[in-house]
Amino acid sequence: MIGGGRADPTKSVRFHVAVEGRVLPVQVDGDTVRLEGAGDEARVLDGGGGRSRILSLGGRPHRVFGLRTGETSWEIHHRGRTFRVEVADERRWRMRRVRSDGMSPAAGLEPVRAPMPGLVLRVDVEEGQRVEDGQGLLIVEAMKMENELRARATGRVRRVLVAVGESVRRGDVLIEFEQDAGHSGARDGRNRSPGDSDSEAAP
Amino acid sequence: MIGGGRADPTKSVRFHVAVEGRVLPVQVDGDTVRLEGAGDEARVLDGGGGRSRILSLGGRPHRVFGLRTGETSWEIHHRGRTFRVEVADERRWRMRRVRSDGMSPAAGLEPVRAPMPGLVLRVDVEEGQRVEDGQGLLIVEAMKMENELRARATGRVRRVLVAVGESVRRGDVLIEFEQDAGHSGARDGRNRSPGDSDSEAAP
Amino acid sequence: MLESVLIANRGEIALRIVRACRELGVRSIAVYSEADRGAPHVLAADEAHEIGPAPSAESYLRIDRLLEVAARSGARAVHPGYGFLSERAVFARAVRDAGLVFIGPKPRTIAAMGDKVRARRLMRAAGTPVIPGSPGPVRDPDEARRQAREIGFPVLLKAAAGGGGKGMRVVEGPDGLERALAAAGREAQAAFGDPAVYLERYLDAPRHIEVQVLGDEHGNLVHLGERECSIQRRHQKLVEESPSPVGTPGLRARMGEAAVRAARAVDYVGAGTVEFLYLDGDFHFLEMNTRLQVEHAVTELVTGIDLVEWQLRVAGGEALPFTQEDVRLGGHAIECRITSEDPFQGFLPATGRVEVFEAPAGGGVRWDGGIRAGSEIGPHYDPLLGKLVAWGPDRDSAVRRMARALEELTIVGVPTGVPFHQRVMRHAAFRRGDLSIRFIEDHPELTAGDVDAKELAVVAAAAALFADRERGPYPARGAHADGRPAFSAWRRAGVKWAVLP
Amino acid sequence: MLESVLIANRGEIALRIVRACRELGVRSIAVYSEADRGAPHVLAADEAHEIGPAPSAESYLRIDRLLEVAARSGARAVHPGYGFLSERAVFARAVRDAGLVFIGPKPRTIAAMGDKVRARRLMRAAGTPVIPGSPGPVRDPDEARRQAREIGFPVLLKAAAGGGGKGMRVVEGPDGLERALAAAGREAQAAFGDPAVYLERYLDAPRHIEVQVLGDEHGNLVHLGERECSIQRRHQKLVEESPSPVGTPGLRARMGEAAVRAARAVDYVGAGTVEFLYLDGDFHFLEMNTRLQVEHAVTELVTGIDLVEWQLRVAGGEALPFTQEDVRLGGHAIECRITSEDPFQGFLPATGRVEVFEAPAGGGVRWDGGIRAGSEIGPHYDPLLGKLVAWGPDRDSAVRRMARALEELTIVGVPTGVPFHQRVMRHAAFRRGDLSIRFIEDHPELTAGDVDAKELAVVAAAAALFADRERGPYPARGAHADGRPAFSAWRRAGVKWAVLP
Repeated sequence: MIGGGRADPTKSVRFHVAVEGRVLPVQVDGDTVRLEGAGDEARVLDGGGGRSRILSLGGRPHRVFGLRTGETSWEIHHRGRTFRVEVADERRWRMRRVRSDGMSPAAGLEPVRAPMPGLVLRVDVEEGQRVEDGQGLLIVEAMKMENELRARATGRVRRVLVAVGESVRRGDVLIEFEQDAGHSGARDGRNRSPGDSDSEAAP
Repeated sequence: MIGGGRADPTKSVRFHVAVEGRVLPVQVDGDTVRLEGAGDEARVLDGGGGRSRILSLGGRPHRVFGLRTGETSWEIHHRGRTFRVEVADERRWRMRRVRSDGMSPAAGLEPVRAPMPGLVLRVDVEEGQRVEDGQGLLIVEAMKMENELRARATGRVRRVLVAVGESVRRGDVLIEFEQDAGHSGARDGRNRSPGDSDSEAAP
Repeated sequence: MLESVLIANRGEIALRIVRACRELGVRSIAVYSEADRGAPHVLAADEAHEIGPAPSAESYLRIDRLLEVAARSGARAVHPGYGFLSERAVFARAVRDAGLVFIGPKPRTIAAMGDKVRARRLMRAAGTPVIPGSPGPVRDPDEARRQAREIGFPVLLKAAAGGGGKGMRVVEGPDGLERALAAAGREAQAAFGDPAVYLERYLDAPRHIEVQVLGDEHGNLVHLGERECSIQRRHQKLVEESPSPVGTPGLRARMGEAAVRAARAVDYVGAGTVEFLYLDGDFHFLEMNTRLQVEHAVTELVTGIDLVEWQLRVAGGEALPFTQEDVRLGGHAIECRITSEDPFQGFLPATGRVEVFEAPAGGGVRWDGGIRAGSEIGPHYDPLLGKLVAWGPDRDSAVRRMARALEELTIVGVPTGVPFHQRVMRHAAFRRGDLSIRFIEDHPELTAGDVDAKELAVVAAAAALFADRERGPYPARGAHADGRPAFSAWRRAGVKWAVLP
Repeated sequence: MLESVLIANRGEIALRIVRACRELGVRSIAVYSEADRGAPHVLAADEAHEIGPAPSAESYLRIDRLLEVAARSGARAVHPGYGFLSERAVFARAVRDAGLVFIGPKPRTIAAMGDKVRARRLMRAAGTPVIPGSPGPVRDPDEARRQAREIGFPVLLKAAAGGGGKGMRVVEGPDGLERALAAAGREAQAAFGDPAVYLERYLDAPRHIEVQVLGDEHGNLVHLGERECSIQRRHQKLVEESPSPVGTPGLRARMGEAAVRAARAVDYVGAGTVEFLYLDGDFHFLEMNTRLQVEHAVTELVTGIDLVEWQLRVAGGEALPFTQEDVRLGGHAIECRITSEDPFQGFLPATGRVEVFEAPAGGGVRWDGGIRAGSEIGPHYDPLLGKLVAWGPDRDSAVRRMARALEELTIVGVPTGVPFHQRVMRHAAFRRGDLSIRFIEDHPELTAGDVDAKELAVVAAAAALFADRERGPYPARGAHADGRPAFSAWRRAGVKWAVLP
């Protein structure tokens, strides 16, 4: 329970925190949180407030918010920004290392997922079709804007899971790929600069 | 559970609500709340939000907040004002009517209670002492102001439960009375107009 | 003064209008879709009526339902806000035909300016410089190619019925033209109910500077200075300010006169905005918005004039009590639009539930929002959550105050543009006032997802702490006190994080 | 500009000062008691240090600890806020002796004005009209009786070291004098560490009008117009405004000159306030507050001058860049002090937890607060939760805007003065500007606990609805998500409601 007691408050617990592509080992010892290596030490100033905590790091107070989004995943909010974070304690961390190969994201081709809830306006590819890097795949409308999702590499379409007129939810898998000549994936228009002078609507 | 399901959502439930010295019978039927006699009917516009509800009364939306303070007692907040309310369903209401005599507050002499948390600075009466209406009984300091509590009627001090230097919490009984010549009670300076030209500090 | 006003809108602007009504003693009548039951604008109004399901086509765009509510509630006037039906002449006409006052210009003014092609012709006739472009809408790819060659690439596709960046596309060369035309047409159809698109020369890195005008029914027409809104992403403004960093009294007078002339050419009544592109001392007419702008608050802060109040007064027949000489700009105001978009993911819009909301406060800060803790941000409407506005005696103090206010603004539950705005306020080019509509492209560091080590340390410490305090299985403990899970199903569906240890 | 400032205060004023520091790029160093861990002023600061347990005598009044933190953090200056140590010359001196800048006037200025008896003598010498009273502190009941007879009843007992209503008593006749003297002395001792009390004639129903002054170290001294703060309860201001409804330019000039003369007599540097009682065109010196006032924001809104910014600048040695002629009042501003006191229970202060907090927003509204959702309001400090300020182009629009903002301000969990202020804003006498320090006594309907039938209906409907939705035993379901009960033990102890059915 948030703010509630821990199983054994006297025992220090070690966590591995994956955030923004890095993994940081962190030790929690009661109201003291230590970042290994960095030499940083945070003190819990105020433990109340449900989803919020106040930490002091080098005398500077920080208000942080945590929303749990899954078994080991959290959204941490700090100074206006939201970070998606994975947190594993020592036990889970070891299990994980045995099962997969360290901390790298699951290998293989990434399917195209809906970046937001919306309506499928058009599907431009068929199953089995070969697609080139940058090729338009389908158009999803959301928040009154059209968003063209494109291939991020060259590959072959394994499955198209949606049809025109269908509503999709954020994260829904829309198209799956298989290797053709080299890795394939999807490029969904994110991280492109806004003024890209082409026909792609921003999401 | 707030916002949660009711035992039988199809059944209308009748409540008796005591607020500001009046008792109003109210019927709750799913998302419709009917005030008997008044002909008023409120509709629940929005049931979410934990402690808040939005009611529509004659087309006008009202946001209300409810904090449960006891088995049958609530604090209801509406447009900046806090109301202390007692709510009983039909069963409790009948039980109550059999046990006591209707809705009037418990009869008898009211003890002096601490109107706020504070420190007892002075006690001016002793057990067994006769006190006159308006007579100063003790002084409690809180939020840096002195507050003199006075007798609200003539009576006799039965018990003094605090001593000088003691911290008291809001609601703590400080002095109990017994009848002497007529009813007795305490007048604690509340509801007095601010400029009362005497030595009594406002709480 | 009008006795009552029906507000045919939602979100922050509906609340803004309700506030003005309340302050003037005008009865406010809100409408809401099923998704907006209990929304802040509903709650603040004197009365509120449900008008249909969440999709705007079935609620906020339903003229018939709006008029039905107006009749039922005895409304005397209708305020359309911005977006939705605000620039639809057919709506203004329907409101008038129902015997109500439409709070905005005459239907024929809206029609004249709403048809961007016709507006360009009118403005040219009125002597206002206009950007070279196609003489009319382009119907097919071939015509588009011909026109584009004549104008010269890059060209800008624009919805003839448009505004606000919808149905707009920049096309670099002939290759992308056909697809862009189709997409722009569909978007224009969806947004404005009219697929017509025309071409304009695409100016390289101009500033967007616009002039607020205000007119009454008695022939008075003044301008209230300029706003610079150059910081845009895909033609959606993100940061606005008044005055413009290049706004000398001379330029203000010239642009102000051009704007008043443009407004007079269409017999303008009420509040409106004439938009210009500014480049190297010259300015060209872009379009006129015949409604209240999102960014009207910066003008209010520097002039002390409440624009919505004057919309209501003018609609009620009052004459403006001030002349052009009485209008004086004092200090500097900046607005940041706060949207539920992730600036580090290409401004990807996000849906979700606002778990924590705290507005900034203190001197010189204004928050105009439409959310509170518990608000669900759905996929049906604009991602604008609210507008943060800061005033200071000069630009630099306004910028510093905005930076302070952005630190205080707390919205937890959906990603927002707050960290982007924080970077803008600290950015040297912005501090210098060195702006253009390519500002975001020219400064990719504003939207780069980098995190400094100190920040990472805080986030990691926080994550470990939360994980330590809440060891049980998910979602049992993360649930709300009212039994609902901490995230809506939609939101949960969006978690597509690589599974780490 | 000063590099860093330690803020020796808490609550809204500490946050106010942190904001100014942030906007000026000054490092802010907060201090806090155990009860204030994680309070808004702590969180907003660049760094924060704990200085002791909750009681102020063991934390915020501990000069030694404050100076220790200043040394440890490398603070260059100390801002005392208001209350606490702000008018203790000994503190100002200690700060200076530690080689730091004290943000306020010179210690001898504080001492001269802090001794109310001496201040009266000084002012009389400077030619400022002063209310008749005892020439010095009264030491015993006999002397008090003698003096009171000479002055004439009713008399006002006042703490010589005082201010802010503490240690103050009105005495109608000889009977109550002795007890009042003892109580006032004790209160004065507790609040200011000095039991000395003096007598003044009690004027019948004057207005409280005060003048803001601002001086620098280079001999510049200006006034920033007046504030009327007549609506008081036991000498605690509740509503303040600028300008005063009786504030003609002529009166403003006369009072302003008197205030500047008074300030000059004590070599004033920084922001200060000269308070007057005004009756029938005449005004008498009441006292000078040698610090920032709670109500400084109304002056900021009508002058556009940020008082805390100028406190910091002047303390850093800057000269005021404006003269008396540059200071102009624009529009009208009103402030309502929002305290955790129940206006329908004699303003009984209440402790508890703020369960819901929503600040009002929109144009012309300013919230300066020190709370957020989850704040615990304990018994150790002032019940001031925050200040709501509204600006309008004229008094009437400011009043209407304040009424609107009061409707939006949502504080659930402790009773507040909000409903009282709502009644004041609607009150005909207030609307007319017909004010005196007896306003609340003269209009008992403002604090009468009556409820209209419509309101009762809503409350009863709400109560039944909540009870219907939450039938289980208490407190199992009413608990917070974090496992704490919905009310602290103290709060629960306060529930002394008669048990109804």
